[in-house]
Amino acid sequence: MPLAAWLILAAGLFSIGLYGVASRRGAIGILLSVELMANAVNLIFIAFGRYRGDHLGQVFTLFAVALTVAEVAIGLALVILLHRVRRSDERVDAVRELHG
Amino acid sequence: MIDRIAFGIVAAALLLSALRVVTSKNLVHSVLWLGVTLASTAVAYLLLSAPFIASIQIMLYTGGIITLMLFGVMLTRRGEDLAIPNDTSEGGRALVLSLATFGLFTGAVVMTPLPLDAPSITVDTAELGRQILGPNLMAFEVLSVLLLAVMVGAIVIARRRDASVDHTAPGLRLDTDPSSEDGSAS
Amino acid sequence: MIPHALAILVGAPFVAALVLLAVPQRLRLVTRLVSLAAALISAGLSGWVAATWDIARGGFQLDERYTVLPSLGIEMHLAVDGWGAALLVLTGLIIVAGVLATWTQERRDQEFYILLLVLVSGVFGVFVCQDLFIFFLFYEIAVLPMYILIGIWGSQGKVEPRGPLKFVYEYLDVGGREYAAMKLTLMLLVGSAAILVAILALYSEAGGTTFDMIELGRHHFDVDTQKLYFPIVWLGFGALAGVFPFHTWSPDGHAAAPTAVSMLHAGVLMKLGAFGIMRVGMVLMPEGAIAWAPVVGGVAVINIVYGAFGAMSQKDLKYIVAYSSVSHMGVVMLGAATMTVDGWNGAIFQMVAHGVMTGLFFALVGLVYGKTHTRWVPKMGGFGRVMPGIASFFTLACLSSLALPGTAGFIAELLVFLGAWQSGHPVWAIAGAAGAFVTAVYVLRAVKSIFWGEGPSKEFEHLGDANRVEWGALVLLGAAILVFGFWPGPVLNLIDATTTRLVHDLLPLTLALNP
Amino acid sequence: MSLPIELALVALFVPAAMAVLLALVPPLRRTGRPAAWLSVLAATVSLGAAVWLFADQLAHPTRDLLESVAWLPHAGASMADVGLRIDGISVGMTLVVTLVAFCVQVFSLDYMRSEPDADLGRYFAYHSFFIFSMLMLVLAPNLLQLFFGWELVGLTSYLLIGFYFKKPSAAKAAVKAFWVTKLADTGLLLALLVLYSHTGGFEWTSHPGADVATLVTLLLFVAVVGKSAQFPLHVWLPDAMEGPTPVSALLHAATMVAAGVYLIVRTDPLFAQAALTREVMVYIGSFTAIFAAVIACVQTDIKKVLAYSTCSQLGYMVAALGAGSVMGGYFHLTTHAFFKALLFLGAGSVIHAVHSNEMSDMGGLWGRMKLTGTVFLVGSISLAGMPFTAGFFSKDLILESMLESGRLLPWLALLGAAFLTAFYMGRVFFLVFLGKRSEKAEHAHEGGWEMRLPLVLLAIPALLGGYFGAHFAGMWHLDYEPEWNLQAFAPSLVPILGFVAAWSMYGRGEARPAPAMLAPIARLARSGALDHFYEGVYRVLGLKLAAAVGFFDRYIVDGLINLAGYLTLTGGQRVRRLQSGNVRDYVFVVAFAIFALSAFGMLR
Repeated sequence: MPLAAWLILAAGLFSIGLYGVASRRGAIGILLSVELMANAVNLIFIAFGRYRGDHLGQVFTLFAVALTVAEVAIGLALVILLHRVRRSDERVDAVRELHG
Repeated sequence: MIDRIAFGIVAAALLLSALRVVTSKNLVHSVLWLGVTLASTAVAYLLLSAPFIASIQIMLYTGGIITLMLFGVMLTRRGEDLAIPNDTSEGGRALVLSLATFGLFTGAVVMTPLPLDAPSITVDTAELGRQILGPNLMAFEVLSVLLLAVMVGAIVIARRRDASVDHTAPGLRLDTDPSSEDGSAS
Repeated sequence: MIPHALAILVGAPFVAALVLLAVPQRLRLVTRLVSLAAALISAGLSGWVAATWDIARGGFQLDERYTVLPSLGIEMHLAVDGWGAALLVLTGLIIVAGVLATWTQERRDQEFYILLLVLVSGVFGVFVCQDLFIFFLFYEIAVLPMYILIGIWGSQGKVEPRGPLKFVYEYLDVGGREYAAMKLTLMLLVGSAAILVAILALYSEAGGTTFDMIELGRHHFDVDTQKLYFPIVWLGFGALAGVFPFHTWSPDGHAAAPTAVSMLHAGVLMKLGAFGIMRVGMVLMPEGAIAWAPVVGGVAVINIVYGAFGAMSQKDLKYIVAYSSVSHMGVVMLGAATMTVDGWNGAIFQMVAHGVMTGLFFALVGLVYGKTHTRWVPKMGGFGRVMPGIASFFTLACLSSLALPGTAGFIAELLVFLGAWQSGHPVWAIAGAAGAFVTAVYVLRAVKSIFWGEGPSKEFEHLGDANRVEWGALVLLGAAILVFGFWPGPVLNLIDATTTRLVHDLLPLTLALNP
Repeated sequence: MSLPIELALVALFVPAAMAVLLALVPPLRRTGRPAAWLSVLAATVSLGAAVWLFADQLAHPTRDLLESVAWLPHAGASMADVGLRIDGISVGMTLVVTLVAFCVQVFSLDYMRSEPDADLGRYFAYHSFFIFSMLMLVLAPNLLQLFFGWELVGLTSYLLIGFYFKKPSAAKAAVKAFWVTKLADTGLLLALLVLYSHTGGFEWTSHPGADVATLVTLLLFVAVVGKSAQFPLHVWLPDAMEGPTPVSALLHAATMVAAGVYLIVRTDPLFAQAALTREVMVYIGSFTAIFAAVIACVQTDIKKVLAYSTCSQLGYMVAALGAGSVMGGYFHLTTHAFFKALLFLGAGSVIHAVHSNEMSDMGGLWGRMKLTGTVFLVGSISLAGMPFTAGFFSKDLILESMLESGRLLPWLALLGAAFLTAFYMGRVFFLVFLGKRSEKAEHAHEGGWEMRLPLVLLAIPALLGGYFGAHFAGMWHLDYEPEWNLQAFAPSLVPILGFVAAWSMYGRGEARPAPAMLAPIARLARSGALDHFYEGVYRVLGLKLAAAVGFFDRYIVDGLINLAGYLTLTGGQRVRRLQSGNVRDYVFVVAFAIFALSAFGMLR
């Protein structure tokens, strides 16, 4: 089983996630897509680690998973806040306060 | 041969479910498809001889995150029905970007000489534990502090405030009456 | 011997500014007295430095060193040469006169004095600091407060939008004080950026071990390097010295600035630019300077004549004086470009002479404006009857401006033109003399239409002369003009001692380049 | 320090100290008459010192003292000294200056009586300052100090012409005088530059070579043309009559305008090396002499007649110096100082009496003002060069030297000018003192003793000064021996003819129109063609050019700078639109940038 196969699989997953991030309008939708991308990265870690023959990739992944969880927590908190102040419309492209 | 077949199945499951995540019109469906994706990833980890990570993946992601996500979805909806809209826009632009990135990565992978076969290793979870608590202890501890900070931060951000306190979050305009949303957030 | 004299000299205004932060707003007299005390301490020390500076010994004297950043070779090295001593005296005179002339300033006076004192600290610093890095730092300290000073205390004008770029003028509100402040600051900062580049280049060219100007002066920079960086230094400092065509901040800026700020800015700050060109440009990069001298001198001549005609075209009193500064700074630059003893003596002396003269001018213009609330010359007339003292001093300043013997301006212009003729550019001298004549035309016309003739009109009939404190400023500067004019020796000896040595070092280079 | 130096210092600095005192102590200045008396006292001291100095010099005619101190540093040494040069020439001029100044100050005591106190104090402060600056010029040991005094007397001239600064015409005349002389002084400044560059000093005794000497002297002569009101820069002098009449007598007749001539006398060693310059001087001088004399014939303002007469006489001196007769130029300078000051003071006495400058307002004053009439007549005949008066000797010398130098045309011009001089002076005398009294002249009377004393004092040298020419010549190291033969008297017929002509036309004191042949000149003089020309130059070269520069600076040079600012600001406005505020756009841009950079890195 060549490493390239795993990497291309991860690349596909990442690209799909990227598509989601760029096309979704709702905050939760974007969050889901980000999860896909993080997942692709984790997969790459594991794959590389496997082909190196040690545990370092898994260690990294473990940390990355923990970080992703943290990110999701913060992201969801933001979504809830956004939802509260914008009254149930948490689509991010409606938020234009940073408009120049 | 058998692992190639296994890889094909996992890969197909992963990609299809991921596609559904980003294309599904219903948010709840998206979340559920994400669950499928994450579970498939766990299978992929197993194929890569990482059973511990696979179990973590199942527990944290497919258990934790999906639950969290659904919580989030439900919290922000009144819950009259489960068909929560999850629309997309500017898909063309996103598609181009996505395909370009995919092309880039694939190109990079193809152009790089990579090992064709994995070395045979023994699965040793205890070694993983030693790695984490040995050479990488520092990172582990920093991570724990980070998690604590995240926990506090998430609570602070999502906390419901008193009506007397200004509800305006920095940078966000408050165009509703804060008292009217009390019921919805509890 | 006063220990740490130079540090006290530079630091006194800054400390006074800090003290003022603690003085309650309503104690207006205390605010003024603290400012005046700081000004007097610095001015007194300046006088002491000039008096004790040993002409026979020459070189740099009163060395003081304070460690700042040894790893980069940055050290606060204070020392004073003849040029510095002469310019310290000028700065001392101007700041004392400036504080006196704004004695009646009412609006947010405390902040005003704080900024003024900080600015003066920077000016003193530039003249005594021999470390290029700290030199630049002081330079910036001197330049930046100007933005706030003009933006808050400035006076408003209006320029009629005309010409092909009319829409630009309407868009920018040209003539307003915010416009003036912004323009001045931006143009000077662009200049500063160029200077910084050149300073860092010199630093690294010399091995990157020291910023000390005296040490750098011993390093012989590669001729091509000099030719590359000299024009950068020239234009960078030139922006502040009002070198054509980067002079246009001066009329707007000086017209908008409040009295003491105009006095300091035209009187001393513009000199920092010329001083920088000579000190950093010509002394450190003599071959580059010699190579570029024809350009520098030619532009200086343009400055002289163009500034004079510019002044002639104006009807706004402050603009007249501001353009005359542009013209007179041309004389300084012309002197510098000659690279001769007389030319450099004249250039530094012109800095002093013009500083005192323009300080007096702006003080007077401020007084007239304070009484009449107009700067529009055609509205004035016959003021000699109601303000004879102001009229006399204005005439005196005008005479110095047109280089009448007996005033400081004459000595300076004579030396500069002598230098120009000796350096083999008689055309410069002739054009310069023609510029002096045009100056005579416009200043006498101004005197005539403001102070002479029938009038004053009903509106201005009740106006009075200067009050006692203001008299102090006027007499101080007026006396300086006459003393420097009749008896230039003491000041000129200081300048000459330094110039002679520098030009002596320069001579072989000049001969090598122009056999 | 020797006695002559001390005397010169006293003559120089006592008036200077008085000027400073009056300038610095306004309460004293505003007292008026006490201040005036103090100033007169200073002038008296100065005059006393000058007389003593002169007597001392007569006793040691060959003495030539130089005392100086370092003034302007250059490379550790002094490039120019300031000091006193005491020789026959400077001592003689010192006496002339202090004597006339003293007379004029005393005269002013009465003449300016009606001025407000503060203005009176100012007037006398200027006068004291004038003595100082003029003596600075006269006693200067080098050209730089001479230039110093030269400009200071120009300044006093400006201040005194503009003494009645509230009067627009006076203000205008003062400014005009300053502009014109300042323009010419640029020549002197350039001469200093050339001289210094070639000789390393400002000495007029140096020998820089014929070409340089010609250049230097030509430049010097430009300054002389301005200061001594030679054609074509004489236009300021008639206007300068706006000043008080005693000022005209002192500055614009006797001393300051003669400074130009004095400059040439002083720097004769340089001029002697420059034949070309002398040639120019001959023609400019003789042309001015006749030209100004013609205009003087058609003036109706008594002071204007005298002003043009001054131009004309200065032309004589310049022409004489051009012909190489230093004695002629300098001698005429001294005698002219006396009789012209006398004439102006006489005119002042008349003006004081009738309160008008116009000769039509005068007439028949002989009966009322016998003293003034007498001294005016003395001045007139001396100016005209009638035999045995002071003017006769000096003018005769000039004519003779011009003839000797073989320049016939200038000689004829000077002779014609001599005729016209007698004619216009006769005209003035007859119109003012003879004929029918006008209404204004009815109540005329002599002034106080302060006015009469100077008139008498000046009449003596005006009448008799010529007899001492030989003495002075010795002092000045010049040759002069009056020739008492027929040939010498031949030219003296000319002024007599002039008086006769004037008598025939104006003998009855009637203000008849100018002779027909002079009519076009009169028209020309009144039209002020030269003034119009200068004004045109000023408008085009000055105001128009200035306006063009002003426009160019404001809207082109500054326009470009403003345009840069404008483009930055509007550019910012445009670029701002890129900041949509939509997070997804940012994500897209960031992702795309990462993609682009990676692709670039890979493909490179």
